[in-house]
Amino acid sequence: MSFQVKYFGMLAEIAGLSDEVWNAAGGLTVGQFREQILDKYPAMREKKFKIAVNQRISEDFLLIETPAEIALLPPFAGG
Amino acid sequence: MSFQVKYFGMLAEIAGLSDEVWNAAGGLTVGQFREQILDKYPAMREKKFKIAVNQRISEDFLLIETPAEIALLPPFAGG
Amino acid sequence: MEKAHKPKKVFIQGPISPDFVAKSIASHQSKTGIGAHAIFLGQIRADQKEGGPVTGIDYTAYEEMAEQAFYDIREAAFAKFELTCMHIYHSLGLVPTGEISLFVFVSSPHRRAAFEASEYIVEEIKANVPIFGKELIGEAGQHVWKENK
Amino acid sequence: MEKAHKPKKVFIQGPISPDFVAKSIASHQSKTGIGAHAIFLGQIRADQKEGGPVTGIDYTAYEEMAEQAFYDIREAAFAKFELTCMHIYHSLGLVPTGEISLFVFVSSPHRRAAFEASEYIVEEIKANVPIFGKELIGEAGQHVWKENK
Repeated sequence: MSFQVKYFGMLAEIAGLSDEVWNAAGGLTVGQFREQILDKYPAMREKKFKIAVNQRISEDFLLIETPAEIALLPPFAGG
Repeated sequence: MSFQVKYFGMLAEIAGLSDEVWNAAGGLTVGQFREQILDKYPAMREKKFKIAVNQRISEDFLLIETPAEIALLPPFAGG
Repeated sequence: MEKAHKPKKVFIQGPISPDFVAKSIASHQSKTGIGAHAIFLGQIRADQKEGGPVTGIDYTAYEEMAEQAFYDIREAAFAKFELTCMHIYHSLGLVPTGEISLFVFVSSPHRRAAFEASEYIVEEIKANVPIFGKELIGEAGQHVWKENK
Repeated sequence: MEKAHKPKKVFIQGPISPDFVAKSIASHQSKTGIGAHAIFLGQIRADQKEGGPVTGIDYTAYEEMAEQAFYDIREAAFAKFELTCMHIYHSLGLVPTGEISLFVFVSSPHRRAAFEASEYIVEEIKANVPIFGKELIGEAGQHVWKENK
Protein backbone atom coordinates (compact mmCIF):
# COMPACT_ATOMS: atom_id res chain seq x y z
CA MET A 1 0.00 0.00 0.00
CA SER A 2 1.09 3.59 -0.45
CA PHE A 3 -0.18 6.93 0.79
CA GLN A 4 0.73 10.57 0.99
CA VAL A 5 2.61 11.89 4.06
CA LYS A 6 2.84 15.61 4.88
CA TYR A 7 5.29 17.20 7.31
CA PHE A 8 4.82 20.54 9.02
CA GLY A 9 6.89 22.96 11.03
CA MET A 10 9.91 21.48 12.78
CA LEU A 11 9.07 18.03 11.40
CA ALA A 12 9.35 19.26 7.82
CA GLU A 13 12.69 20.71 8.89
CA ILE A 14 13.87 17.34 10.19
CA ALA A 15 12.55 15.39 7.21
CA GLY A 16 14.03 17.94 4.84
CA LEU A 17 10.82 17.89 2.81
CA SER A 18 7.17 18.79 3.19
CA ASP A 19 5.60 15.70 1.67
CA GLU A 20 6.43 12.33 0.25
CA VAL A 21 4.78 9.09 -0.79
CA TRP A 22 5.03 6.32 1.80
CA ASN A 23 5.20 2.72 0.66
CA ALA A 24 4.38 -0.02 3.15
CA ALA A 25 4.11 -3.78 2.82
CA GLY A 26 0.52 -4.73 3.75
CA GLY A 27 -1.84 -3.16 6.31
CA LEU A 28 -0.56 -0.60 8.78
CA THR A 29 -1.98 0.99 11.90
CA VAL A 30 -1.20 4.58 12.80
CA GLY A 31 1.03 3.27 15.61
CA GLN A 32 2.97 1.02 13.25
CA PHE A 33 3.35 3.91 10.81
CA ARG A 34 4.72 6.05 13.65
CA GLU A 35 7.39 3.40 14.35
CA GLN A 36 8.41 3.43 10.68
CA ILE A 37 8.62 7.22 10.67
CA LEU A 38 10.81 7.23 13.77
CA ASP A 39 13.08 4.62 12.18
CA LYS A 40 13.46 6.76 9.08
CA TYR A 41 13.83 10.06 10.93
CA PRO A 42 15.35 9.26 14.34
CA ALA A 43 15.56 12.99 15.21
CA MET A 44 11.76 12.97 15.47
CA ARG A 45 11.96 10.71 18.55
CA GLU A 46 12.68 13.78 20.67
CA LYS A 47 9.74 15.70 19.23
CA LYS A 48 6.11 15.71 20.26
CA PHE A 49 3.77 15.30 17.34
CA LYS A 50 0.30 14.11 16.46
CA ILE A 51 -0.69 12.17 13.38
CA ALA A 52 -3.72 13.22 11.35
CA VAL A 53 -5.33 10.81 8.91
CA ASN A 54 -7.43 12.59 6.33
CA GLN A 55 -7.31 15.75 8.46
CA ARG A 56 -8.41 14.12 11.69
CA ILE A 57 -6.10 13.52 14.65
CA SER A 58 -5.90 9.73 14.95
CA GLU A 59 -5.30 7.19 17.67
CA ASP A 60 -2.48 4.67 17.26
CA PHE A 61 -4.81 1.67 16.96
CA LEU A 62 -6.52 3.03 13.82
CA LEU A 63 -5.87 1.03 10.65
CA ILE A 64 -4.81 3.21 7.74
CA GLU A 65 -7.04 2.70 4.72
CA THR A 66 -5.92 4.01 1.36
CA PRO A 67 -6.30 6.42 -0.24
CA ALA A 68 -5.13 8.41 2.75
CA GLU A 69 -3.45 11.72 3.43
CA ILE A 70 -1.39 11.47 6.57
CA ALA A 71 0.05 14.53 8.27
CA LEU A 72 2.61 14.84 11.05
CA LEU A 73 1.66 17.78 13.22
CA PRO A 74 4.04 19.38 15.73
CA PRO A 75 2.59 21.43 18.62
CA PHE A 76 0.17 24.12 17.47
CA ALA A 77 1.19 27.74 17.70
CA GLY A 78 -1.77 29.70 16.36
CA GLY A 79 -2.85 32.92 17.95
CA MET B 1 -27.12 75.66 56.72
CA SER B 2 -27.13 75.65 52.96
CA PHE B 3 -25.49 73.49 50.31
CA GLN B 4 -25.47 72.81 46.61
CA VAL B 5 -27.78 70.12 45.17
CA LYS B 6 -27.32 68.67 41.68
CA TYR B 7 -29.92 66.68 39.76
CA PHE B 8 -29.16 64.27 36.93
CA GLY B 9 -31.08 62.42 34.26
CA MET B 10 -34.76 61.83 35.00
CA LEU B 11 -34.42 63.60 38.35
CA ALA B 12 -33.32 66.82 36.66
CA GLU B 13 -36.34 66.36 34.41
CA ILE B 14 -38.65 66.10 37.43
CA ALA B 15 -37.04 68.98 39.31
CA GLY B 16 -37.03 71.10 36.17
CA LEU B 17 -33.49 72.21 36.91
CA SER B 18 -30.01 70.73 37.18
CA ASP B 19 -28.88 72.39 40.38
CA GLU B 20 -30.06 74.62 43.16
CA VAL B 21 -29.03 75.82 46.59
CA TRP B 22 -30.71 73.97 49.48
CA ASN B 23 -31.43 75.83 52.68
CA ALA B 24 -32.11 73.83 55.82
CA ALA B 25 -32.68 74.79 59.42
CA GLY B 26 -29.90 73.20 61.49
CA GLY B 27 -28.10 69.86 61.01
CA LEU B 28 -29.38 67.30 58.56
CA THR B 29 -28.61 63.67 57.81
CA VAL B 30 -28.72 62.32 54.29
CA GLY B 31 -31.95 60.48 55.20
CA GLN B 32 -33.58 63.66 56.49
CA PHE B 33 -32.48 65.49 53.35
CA ARG B 34 -34.03 62.71 51.26
CA GLU B 35 -37.37 63.28 53.06
CA GLN B 36 -37.23 67.00 52.30
CA ILE B 37 -36.47 66.32 48.64
CA LEU B 38 -39.41 63.93 48.35
CA ASP B 39 -41.68 66.52 49.97
CA LYS B 40 -40.57 69.15 47.46
CA TYR B 41 -40.64 66.83 44.43
CA PRO B 42 -43.26 64.14 45.15
CA ALA B 43 -42.79 62.63 41.67
CA MET B 44 -39.38 61.44 42.83
CA ARG B 45 -41.05 59.02 45.26
CA GLU B 46 -41.56 56.58 42.40
CA LYS B 47 -37.96 56.80 41.27
CA LYS B 48 -34.94 54.92 42.48
CA PHE B 49 -31.99 57.15 43.20
CA LYS B 50 -28.83 57.35 45.27
CA ILE B 51 -27.48 60.38 47.03
CA ALA B 52 -23.82 61.33 46.68
CA VAL B 53 -22.20 63.72 49.14
CA ASN B 54 -19.05 65.29 47.76
CA GLN B 55 -19.01 62.70 44.99
CA ARG B 56 -19.36 59.66 47.25
CA ILE B 57 -22.51 57.56 47.48
CA SER B 58 -23.74 58.06 51.04
CA GLU B 59 -25.75 56.13 53.60
CA ASP B 60 -28.84 57.72 55.12
CA PHE B 61 -27.34 58.01 58.61
CA LEU B 62 -24.50 60.27 57.44
CA LEU B 63 -24.64 63.84 58.76
CA ILE B 64 -24.21 66.45 56.05
CA GLU B 65 -21.39 68.85 56.84
CA THR B 66 -21.10 72.05 54.87
CA PRO B 67 -19.66 73.02 52.49
CA ALA B 68 -21.14 70.06 50.63
CA GLU B 69 -22.05 69.21 47.08
CA ILE B 70 -24.96 66.80 47.08
CA ALA B 71 -26.04 64.96 43.96
CA LEU B 72 -29.15 62.92 43.24
CA LEU B 73 -28.20 60.04 40.98
CA PRO B 74 -30.75 57.97 39.09
CA PRO B 75 -29.77 54.44 37.92
CA PHE B 76 -26.54 54.38 35.95
CA ALA B 77 -26.65 53.71 32.24
CA GLY B 78 -23.04 53.87 31.08
CA GLY B 79 -21.70 51.41 28.56
CA MET C 1 1.88 47.49 40.16
CA GLU C 2 1.30 49.87 43.04
CA LYS C 3 2.30 53.01 41.21
CA ALA C 4 -0.45 55.48 40.46
CA HIS C 5 -1.41 56.08 36.86
CA LYS C 6 -2.20 59.50 35.50
CA PRO C 7 -5.89 60.26 35.15
CA LYS C 8 -6.78 60.16 31.48
CA LYS C 9 -9.45 61.82 29.48
CA VAL C 10 -12.32 59.36 29.18
CA PHE C 11 -15.24 61.35 27.81
CA ILE C 12 -15.61 61.98 24.10
CA GLN C 13 -18.30 64.18 22.61
CA GLY C 14 -20.56 62.06 20.39
CA PRO C 15 -19.88 58.59 18.98
CA ILE C 16 -16.51 56.83 19.05
CA SER C 17 -15.36 56.17 15.49
CA PRO C 18 -13.83 52.94 14.15
CA ASP C 19 -10.89 55.05 12.97
CA PHE C 20 -10.28 56.18 16.53
CA VAL C 21 -10.15 52.51 17.55
CA ALA C 22 -7.70 51.78 14.71
CA LYS C 23 -5.42 54.65 15.77
CA SER C 24 -5.43 53.36 19.35
CA ILE C 25 -4.43 49.90 18.17
CA ALA C 26 -1.70 51.24 15.89
CA SER C 27 -0.21 53.30 18.70
CA HIS C 28 0.48 50.07 20.64
CA GLN C 29 2.58 48.35 18.00
CA SER C 30 5.76 49.84 19.40
CA LYS C 31 5.06 48.20 22.79
CA THR C 32 6.63 44.88 21.99
CA GLY C 33 5.96 43.33 25.39
CA ILE C 34 2.27 43.12 24.50
CA GLY C 35 0.97 39.76 23.31
CA ALA C 36 -2.78 40.23 23.67
CA HIS C 37 -5.25 43.06 23.27
CA ALA C 38 -8.86 42.73 24.42
CA ILE C 39 -11.26 45.37 23.16
CA PHE C 40 -14.85 45.87 24.18
CA LEU C 41 -17.15 48.16 22.22
CA GLY C 42 -20.64 49.11 23.33
CA GLN C 43 -22.92 49.87 20.38
CA ILE C 44 -26.37 51.49 20.52
CA ARG C 45 -29.13 48.97 19.78
CA ALA C 46 -32.37 49.87 17.96
CA ASP C 47 -34.48 48.24 20.67
CA GLN C 48 -38.19 48.30 19.98
CA LYS C 49 -40.15 50.34 22.55
CA GLU C 50 -43.72 51.58 22.80
CA GLY C 51 -43.64 54.51 20.40
CA GLY C 52 -41.07 53.02 18.05
CA PRO C 53 -37.45 51.95 17.87
CA VAL C 54 -34.61 53.57 19.82
CA THR C 55 -32.90 56.01 17.44
CA GLY C 56 -30.06 56.99 19.74
CA ILE C 57 -28.98 57.62 23.32
CA ASP C 58 -28.20 61.06 24.72
CA TYR C 59 -25.58 60.57 27.43
CA THR C 60 -24.94 62.87 30.36
CA ALA C 61 -22.75 62.34 33.41
CA TYR C 62 -21.89 63.68 36.79
CA GLU C 63 -18.54 64.37 35.21
CA GLU C 64 -16.28 65.07 38.19
CA MET C 65 -17.53 62.00 40.05
CA ALA C 66 -17.41 59.90 36.89
CA GLU C 67 -13.79 60.86 36.19
CA GLN C 68 -12.90 59.82 39.72
CA ALA C 69 -14.80 56.55 39.32
CA PHE C 70 -12.95 55.81 36.06
CA TYR C 71 -9.68 56.58 37.79
CA ASP C 72 -10.52 54.18 40.63
CA ILE C 73 -11.46 51.44 38.14
CA ARG C 74 -8.17 51.95 36.31
CA GLU C 75 -6.16 51.71 39.51
CA ALA C 76 -8.03 48.61 40.66
CA ALA C 77 -7.59 46.91 37.28
CA PHE C 78 -3.86 47.65 37.18
CA ALA C 79 -3.56 46.21 40.69
CA LYS C 80 -5.61 43.06 39.94
CA PHE C 81 -4.32 42.13 36.48
CA GLU C 82 -0.96 42.06 34.73
CA LEU C 83 -1.63 44.84 32.25
CA THR C 84 0.70 46.81 30.02
CA CYS C 85 -1.88 49.39 28.95
CA MET C 86 -5.48 50.34 29.58
CA HIS C 87 -7.67 52.91 27.86
CA ILE C 88 -11.31 53.70 28.50
CA TYR C 89 -13.42 56.05 26.38
CA HIS C 90 -17.10 56.85 26.84
CA SER C 91 -19.36 59.11 24.83
CA LEU C 92 -21.25 62.13 26.08
CA GLY C 93 -24.10 63.71 24.13
CA LEU C 94 -25.97 62.02 21.33
CA VAL C 95 -24.88 58.64 19.99
CA PRO C 96 -27.14 57.39 17.20
CA THR C 97 -28.21 53.77 16.91
CA GLY C 98 -25.49 51.56 15.42
CA GLU C 99 -22.69 53.76 16.69
CA ILE C 100 -20.22 53.16 19.50
CA SER C 101 -20.50 54.75 22.95
CA LEU C 102 -17.97 52.73 24.99
CA PHE C 103 -14.46 51.63 24.08
CA VAL C 104 -12.45 49.63 26.62
CA PHE C 105 -8.98 48.62 25.47
CA VAL C 106 -6.62 46.53 27.60
CA SER C 107 -3.26 45.10 26.63
CA SER C 108 -1.18 42.50 28.39
CA PRO C 109 1.71 40.15 27.73
CA HIS C 110 -0.79 37.27 28.00
CA ARG C 111 -4.38 36.71 26.94
CA ARG C 112 -5.80 35.64 30.30
CA ALA C 113 -5.14 38.98 31.98
CA ALA C 114 -6.52 40.83 28.95
CA PHE C 115 -9.77 38.85 28.95
CA GLU C 116 -10.32 39.12 32.67
CA ALA C 117 -9.50 42.82 32.86
CA SER C 118 -11.74 43.69 29.92
CA GLU C 119 -14.73 42.04 31.53
CA TYR C 120 -13.96 43.44 34.96
CA ILE C 121 -13.65 47.00 33.67
CA VAL C 122 -16.88 46.88 31.67
CA GLU C 123 -18.85 45.51 34.63
CA GLU C 124 -17.38 48.15 36.93
CA ILE C 125 -18.27 50.95 34.52
CA LYS C 126 -21.83 49.71 34.18
CA ALA C 127 -22.27 49.45 37.96
CA ASN C 128 -20.29 52.33 39.38
CA VAL C 129 -19.90 55.27 37.03
CA PRO C 130 -22.58 58.00 37.21
CA ILE C 131 -23.49 58.15 33.53
CA PHE C 132 -27.11 58.62 32.48
CA GLY C 133 -28.70 57.71 29.18
CA LYS C 134 -31.82 59.10 27.56
CA GLU C 135 -33.03 56.68 24.92
CA LEU C 136 -34.66 58.61 22.10
CA ILE C 137 -37.66 56.81 20.66
CA GLY C 138 -39.31 57.01 17.24
CA GLU C 139 -39.92 60.25 15.37
CA ALA C 140 -42.17 62.05 17.86
CA GLY C 141 -39.54 63.16 20.35
CA GLN C 142 -40.39 60.59 23.04
CA HIS C 143 -37.75 59.23 25.34
CA VAL C 144 -37.11 56.63 28.05
CA TRP C 145 -34.35 56.67 30.64
CA LYS C 146 -31.99 53.73 30.29
CA GLU C 147 -31.06 51.65 33.33
CA ASN C 148 -28.19 49.15 33.53
CA LYS C 149 -28.90 45.68 34.86
CA MET D 1 -29.08 28.62 15.96
CA GLU D 2 -28.79 25.24 14.23
CA LYS D 3 -28.30 26.56 10.74
CA ALA D 4 -24.89 26.09 9.17
CA HIS D 5 -22.80 29.16 8.47
CA LYS D 6 -20.82 29.56 5.29
CA PRO D 7 -17.12 28.85 5.63
CA LYS D 8 -15.26 32.14 5.55
CA LYS D 9 -11.78 33.02 4.55
CA VAL D 10 -9.66 33.10 7.71
CA PHE D 11 -6.07 33.28 6.51
CA ILE D 12 -4.47 36.57 5.61
CA GLN D 13 -0.99 36.86 4.15
CA GLY D 14 1.22 38.84 6.54
CA PRO D 15 0.12 41.03 9.47
CA ILE D 16 -3.45 42.17 10.13
CA SER D 17 -3.60 45.97 10.00
CA PRO D 18 -5.44 48.26 12.45
CA ASP D 19 -7.27 49.69 9.41
CA PHE D 20 -8.61 46.26 8.59
CA VAL D 21 -9.96 46.05 12.15
CA ALA D 22 -11.55 49.50 11.75
CA LYS D 23 -13.24 48.50 8.50
CA SER D 24 -14.62 45.37 10.15
CA ILE D 25 -16.06 47.43 13.00
CA ALA D 26 -17.55 50.01 10.63
CA SER D 27 -19.26 47.32 8.59
CA HIS D 28 -21.27 46.30 11.67
CA GLN D 29 -22.84 49.67 12.33
CA SER D 30 -25.84 48.86 10.16
CA LYS D 31 -26.58 45.80 12.33
CA THR D 32 -28.65 47.60 14.92
CA GLY D 33 -29.44 44.52 16.98
CA ILE D 34 -25.83 44.48 18.15
CA GLY D 35 -25.11 45.95 21.59
CA ALA D 36 -21.66 44.56 22.32
CA HIS D 37 -18.55 43.75 20.32
CA ALA D 38 -15.65 41.82 21.85
CA ILE D 39 -12.41 41.88 19.91
CA PHE D 40 -9.28 39.91 20.62
CA LEU D 41 -5.99 40.73 18.92
CA GLY D 42 -2.87 38.61 19.18
CA GLN D 43 0.29 40.67 18.81
CA ILE D 44 3.86 39.35 18.33
CA ARG D 45 5.99 39.86 21.44
CA ALA D 46 9.72 40.59 21.34
CA ASP D 47 10.45 37.81 23.84
CA GLN D 48 14.08 37.50 24.79
CA LYS D 49 15.63 34.17 23.78
CA GLU D 50 19.15 32.80 23.68
CA GLY D 51 20.55 34.52 20.62
CA GLY D 52 18.50 37.68 20.96
CA PRO D 53 14.95 38.98 20.87
CA VAL D 54 12.17 37.53 18.72
CA THR D 55 11.92 39.73 15.62
CA GLY D 56 8.86 38.06 14.13
CA ILE D 57 6.98 34.81 13.63
CA ASP D 58 6.72 33.00 10.31
CA TYR D 59 3.36 31.17 10.32
CA THR D 60 2.50 28.11 8.30
CA ALA D 61 -0.56 25.89 8.53
CA TYR D 62 -2.01 22.63 7.38
CA GLU D 63 -4.45 24.82 5.55
CA GLU D 64 -7.23 22.43 4.57
CA MET D 65 -7.42 20.97 8.07
CA ALA D 66 -7.13 24.42 9.64
CA GLU D 67 -10.01 25.80 7.57
CA GLN D 68 -12.15 22.88 8.71
CA ALA D 69 -11.11 23.45 12.34
CA PHE D 70 -12.03 27.15 12.09
CA TYR D 71 -15.36 26.17 10.60
CA ASP D 72 -16.04 23.75 13.46
CA ILE D 73 -15.12 26.42 16.03
CA ARG D 74 -17.50 28.89 14.34
CA GLU D 75 -20.36 26.42 14.37
CA ALA D 76 -19.76 25.47 18.00
CA ALA D 77 -19.59 29.12 19.07
CA PHE D 78 -22.81 30.01 17.25
CA ALA D 79 -24.50 27.05 18.95
CA LYS D 80 -23.20 27.88 22.43
CA PHE D 81 -23.58 31.67 22.52
CA GLU D 82 -26.17 34.20 21.36
CA LEU D 83 -24.10 35.81 18.64
CA THR D 84 -25.09 38.12 15.81
CA CYS D 85 -21.75 37.97 14.00
CA MET D 86 -18.39 36.28 14.24
CA HIS D 87 -15.21 36.83 12.29
CA ILE D 88 -11.84 35.15 12.68
CA TYR D 89 -8.68 36.15 10.85
CA HIS D 90 -5.22 34.64 11.23
CA SER D 91 -1.97 35.52 9.54
CA LEU D 92 0.17 33.24 7.41
CA GLY D 93 3.76 34.06 6.50
CA LEU D 94 5.90 36.58 8.32
CA VAL D 95 4.43 38.79 11.04
CA PRO D 96 7.04 41.12 12.57
CA THR D 97 7.21 41.85 16.29
CA GLY D 98 4.57 44.39 17.37
CA GLU D 99 2.18 43.45 14.59
CA ILE D 100 -1.07 41.52 14.78
CA SER D 101 -1.45 37.87 13.77
CA LEU D 102 -4.90 37.00 15.17
CA PHE D 103 -8.15 38.97 15.06
CA VAL D 104 -11.25 37.46 16.66
CA PHE D 105 -14.36 39.64 16.43
CA VAL D 106 -17.70 38.63 17.95
CA SER D 107 -20.88 40.68 18.19
CA SER D 108 -23.98 40.06 20.25
CA PRO D 109 -27.01 41.88 21.56
CA HIS D 110 -25.51 41.56 25.06
CA ARG D 111 -22.04 41.78 26.53
CA ARG D 112 -21.99 38.45 28.36
CA ALA D 113 -22.28 36.35 25.19
CA ALA D 114 -19.64 38.50 23.49
CA PHE D 115 -17.14 38.09 26.33
CA GLU D 116 -17.67 34.37 26.69
CA ALA D 117 -17.57 33.66 22.96
CA SER D 118 -14.41 35.70 22.46
CA GLU D 119 -12.54 33.76 25.10
CA TYR D 120 -13.92 30.40 23.96
CA ILE D 121 -12.91 31.00 20.34
CA VAL D 122 -9.38 32.11 21.19
CA GLU D 123 -8.79 29.09 23.43
CA GLU D 124 -10.15 26.74 20.77
CA ILE D 125 -7.91 28.25 18.11
CA LYS D 126 -4.83 27.91 20.29
CA ALA D 127 -5.62 24.28 21.14
CA ASN D 128 -7.14 22.84 17.97
CA VAL D 129 -6.06 24.60 14.79
CA PRO D 130 -2.95 23.20 13.05
CA ILE D 131 -0.98 26.42 12.72
CA PHE D 132 2.79 26.41 13.23
CA GLY D 133 5.00 29.32 14.15
CA LYS D 134 8.69 29.77 13.58
CA GLU D 135 10.00 32.46 15.92
CA LEU D 136 12.82 34.34 14.24
CA ILE D 137 15.56 35.32 16.67
CA GLY D 138 18.13 38.07 16.55
CA GLU D 139 20.09 39.05 13.45
CA ALA D 140 21.88 35.79 12.71
CA GLY D 141 18.99 33.86 11.17
CA GLN D 142 18.32 31.65 14.19
CA HIS D 143 14.86 30.38 14.98
CA VAL D 144 12.81 28.48 17.58
CA TRP D 145 9.50 26.73 17.03
CA LYS D 146 6.68 28.22 19.06
CA GLU D 147 4.43 25.98 21.13
CA ASN D 148 1.08 27.02 22.64
CA LYS D 149 0.46 26.23 26.30
